[in-house]
Amino acid sequence: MDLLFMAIYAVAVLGGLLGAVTYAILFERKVIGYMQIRTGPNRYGPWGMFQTIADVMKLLMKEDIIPAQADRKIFVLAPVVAFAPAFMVFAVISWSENLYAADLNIGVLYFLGVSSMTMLGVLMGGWSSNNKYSLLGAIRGVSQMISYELPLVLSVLGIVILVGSLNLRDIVFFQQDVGLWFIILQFPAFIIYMISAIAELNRSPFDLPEAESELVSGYHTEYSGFRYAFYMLAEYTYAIAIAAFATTLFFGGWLGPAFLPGIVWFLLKMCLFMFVWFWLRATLPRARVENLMQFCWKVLIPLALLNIVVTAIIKVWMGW
Amino acid sequence: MAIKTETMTLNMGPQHPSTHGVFRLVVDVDGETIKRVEPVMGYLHRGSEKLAERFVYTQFIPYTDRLDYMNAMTNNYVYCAAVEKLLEWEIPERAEYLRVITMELNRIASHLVWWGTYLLDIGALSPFLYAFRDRDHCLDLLNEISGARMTFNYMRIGGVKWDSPDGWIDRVKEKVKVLRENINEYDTLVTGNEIFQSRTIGVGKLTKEQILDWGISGPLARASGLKMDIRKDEPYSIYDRFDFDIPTQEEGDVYARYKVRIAELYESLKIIEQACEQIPEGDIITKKGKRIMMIKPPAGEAYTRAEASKGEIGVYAISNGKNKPYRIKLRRPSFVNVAILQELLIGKNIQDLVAIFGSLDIVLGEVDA
Amino acid sequence: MSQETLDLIISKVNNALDEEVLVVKPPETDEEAEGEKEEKEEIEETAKLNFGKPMIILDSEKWSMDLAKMLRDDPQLHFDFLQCVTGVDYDEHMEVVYNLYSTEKKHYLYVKVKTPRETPSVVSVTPVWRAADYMEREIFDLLGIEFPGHWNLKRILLQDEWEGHPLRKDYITDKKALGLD
Amino acid sequence: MNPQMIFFLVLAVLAIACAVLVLQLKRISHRVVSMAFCFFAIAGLYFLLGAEFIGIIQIIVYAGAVTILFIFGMMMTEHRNITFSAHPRKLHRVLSFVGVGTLLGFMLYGILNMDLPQNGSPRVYEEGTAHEIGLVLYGHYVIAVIGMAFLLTAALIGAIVIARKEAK
Repeated sequence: MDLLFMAIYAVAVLGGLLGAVTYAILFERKVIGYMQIRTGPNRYGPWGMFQTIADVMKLLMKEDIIPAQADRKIFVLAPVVAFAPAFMVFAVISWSENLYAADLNIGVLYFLGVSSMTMLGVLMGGWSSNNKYSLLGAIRGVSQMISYELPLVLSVLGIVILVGSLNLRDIVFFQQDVGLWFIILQFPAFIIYMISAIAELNRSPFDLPEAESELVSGYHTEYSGFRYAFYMLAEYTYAIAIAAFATTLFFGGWLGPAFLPGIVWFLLKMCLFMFVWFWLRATLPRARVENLMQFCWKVLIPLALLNIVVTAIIKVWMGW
Repeated sequence: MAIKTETMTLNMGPQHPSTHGVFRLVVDVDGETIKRVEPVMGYLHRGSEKLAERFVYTQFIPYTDRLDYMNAMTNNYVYCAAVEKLLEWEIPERAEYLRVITMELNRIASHLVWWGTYLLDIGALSPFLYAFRDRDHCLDLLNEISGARMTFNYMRIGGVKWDSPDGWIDRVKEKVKVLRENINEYDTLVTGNEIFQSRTIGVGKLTKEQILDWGISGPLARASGLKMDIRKDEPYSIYDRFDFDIPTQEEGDVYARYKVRIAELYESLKIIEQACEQIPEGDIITKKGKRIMMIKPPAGEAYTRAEASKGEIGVYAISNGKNKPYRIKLRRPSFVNVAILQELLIGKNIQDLVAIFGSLDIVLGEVDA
Repeated sequence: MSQETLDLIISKVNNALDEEVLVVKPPETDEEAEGEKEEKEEIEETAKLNFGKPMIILDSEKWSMDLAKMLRDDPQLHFDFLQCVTGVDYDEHMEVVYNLYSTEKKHYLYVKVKTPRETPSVVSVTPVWRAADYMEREIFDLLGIEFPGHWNLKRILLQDEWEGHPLRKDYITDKKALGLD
Repeated sequence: MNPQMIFFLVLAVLAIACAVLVLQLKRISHRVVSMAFCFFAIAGLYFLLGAEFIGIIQIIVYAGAVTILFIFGMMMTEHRNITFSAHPRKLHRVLSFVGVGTLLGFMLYGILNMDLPQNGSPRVYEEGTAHEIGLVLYGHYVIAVIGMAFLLTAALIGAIVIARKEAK
């Protein structure tokens, strides 16, 4: 019975995600469009509502091209490997007080561990394409993701110390009990998290792995059709996952005034995160590679460590 | 023990988003560090100089438009000026003013395109659209007076083709105000941006010696502290009547080039404003200039140059007394400026390659002629 | 002022070459104008003012890297900026024209180097002015003038397999090959 | 056959198959990928056993770090010229067999001597959860942990120093 329920839940989440990704892309295009004194897509459906659906249809119907010199097996496998972990992490996300899949005791660790696997997909895709731009994009992508994994994890540790649990639901309940969201209690951690999340997602201004002006399209240069769609799907799914994770950790998850159900609050907060990313993309130029790494190792990690130390001291001192 | 690493050869272009046209850079990279660069060009070669020898003098004017299509007015001008020099003609006052106004408007359009595409190159998406909005202000004005938005074919030997339409000068004045406001806004938004500065400051430095050695001109030279501007050094047309500065920077890096170009936008606006105030009534073309087939410069040769948005554009015109030029040599600034790439890029990384390449502001129509 | 520069250049160049290579044409008399061709060539003007700017005409044997270096390094001349290199095909000979400019002294110079049409060859000035790099390659490409001393003399605008040099006056455009016919 | 059994079989077969493929595949890149899958399968087995923490660590450290490290090494260096000779020398072969045999023997001995839970009476294992491991590491083994930390820091600094020298 459990298994059946899990299967149904997984399918439901997958369906929801597909829709969410479709509209996240539309949302992004609209947001950036208005920020760039243009209207964005407006042809298919009212307010361009069906634009991304049409785009996805187009991608699915395109010819499936595998470069002759590519490493076929890995080339085919890579988008799936990129997508799977991005989807797997949703197992521990708790959409509302009652709606969740797994009440995992080590939810935080699970999320961070599994999500770090997306880079395997990136690397496989970039390497198997047998294209130099893809390879450079993959190398950049992975070195960036590995580096920013650290501040991402370290920034979360402060919360873990305060809550004393790795369970994502416990973290929300803690925020409910205290009456304060962690964005206030752990503001430095929040900033570090936001920055490293952007880098993890390869979004602007840290979108070096897919910097179109130098690497054409980075690791998925050679991909087209539904494989490309898969990569896009993975990218946006991961973005949604990171937003959901951030909502849980820093914005009190489903908490909010009672006039809206918890899940609506949760989704609204996620949208806010997504909006911030799109906003940054429309605003900032791309950072330098060296600066990116230096910023990570010389600024973010020490700051995150400092945050952990201070939090630990406060925890012991205040006797929470 | 050194680990044996592979260098790989990267063919950037001829279809690559940031080569701004059909240009190819064969780059040997070790990791991301560039070891060797070889620019490959000619994909857009039309044989302009050969074509020039087949046409009557006036017929070649539209071909100059296609050189640097971002800044076609100056190309028009310099070719006409070269022939006028051989002919030793006097140009009517009003025509000179119209030439200056259109050239400067075109310079603004060209610099704005550079501004937008350059920021696009280094990853900022939005400035591109804003730059094109303002470029359109300029192009609309030029369209009104010349009938074309990019390849104007506006200048004639001995003057200009059309007089300004009614109220055009006033509209120019209005737009100058709008442009100044907008450019100011962009300046404050982008110039101080920390990421932008980290991408540009100290990147792609050119020393004065390198500039002179490689014959580089225009904003690139001025960004390296050389106060070189043909409008001041050897005032052509009526540039000696206007009060404007030559912005220079000492650093010679990409950021300095950026600042020089932004400052030049303001100076161009200043020139346009003054020209609009001073413009007299009168003829727009000399009487002789209207008889197109009869233009027969006496045998002789002359090098004429002008300050295009990319640098020194020159025409070496040789006449043998017939109604077709014997030889037209086009000194295209992009073609000369791009040569520095093979020296400048060594030891930089791919990301800097884009930043430096973009900062040279080359147009492939001009490189390949 | 230009006349002074011209005189200066003439004396400097003649000094450097140790012979009277550059001569200003004496005021023309009717006799000379009607004189025979050979005579005329002897006193052919090799230094003049062209639209107010000094112009010197040299043979390719006389034109050398040392001379170019002298033009650049001499404190009084100081031609540090090579504006333009032009190749011209006159039917009887070929010419390479160097337009020089001094950013400091603000004066100009045309250097015309004549070279025979059968074996056109002019010493490369790339070691003196790197600016000549691409421009000489272009001339090599379009006119077929050799530049001994150039580090990378190969076709630049046309593809490597191209036959002939389009800017030569006797070049026949193969319309069929170009798809124009 | 309860679901757990099915999962176990699937994961076990996957793990073994991938391990064999690591040795059998021709291309080094394929080997690395199948190695990653092997690690995944093993992590899945940990999950199945209720040792979630260890499972996650398996993913982070092995599937994440180690595999990526392998791929990086492979990408950065000239790997195309390296070939595995098809016919290893005889001594080589014998020695390998002896080595593997010994290892297998030890493992079998250990497994047979382990105090395994009896069928039908599932014992809840407290070992392997984050809490337990934390207590053990920072209680009983704290000196060893600190020692390791120092060692790793020294190694990290050493690596940076060496890398810097080479860059020069």
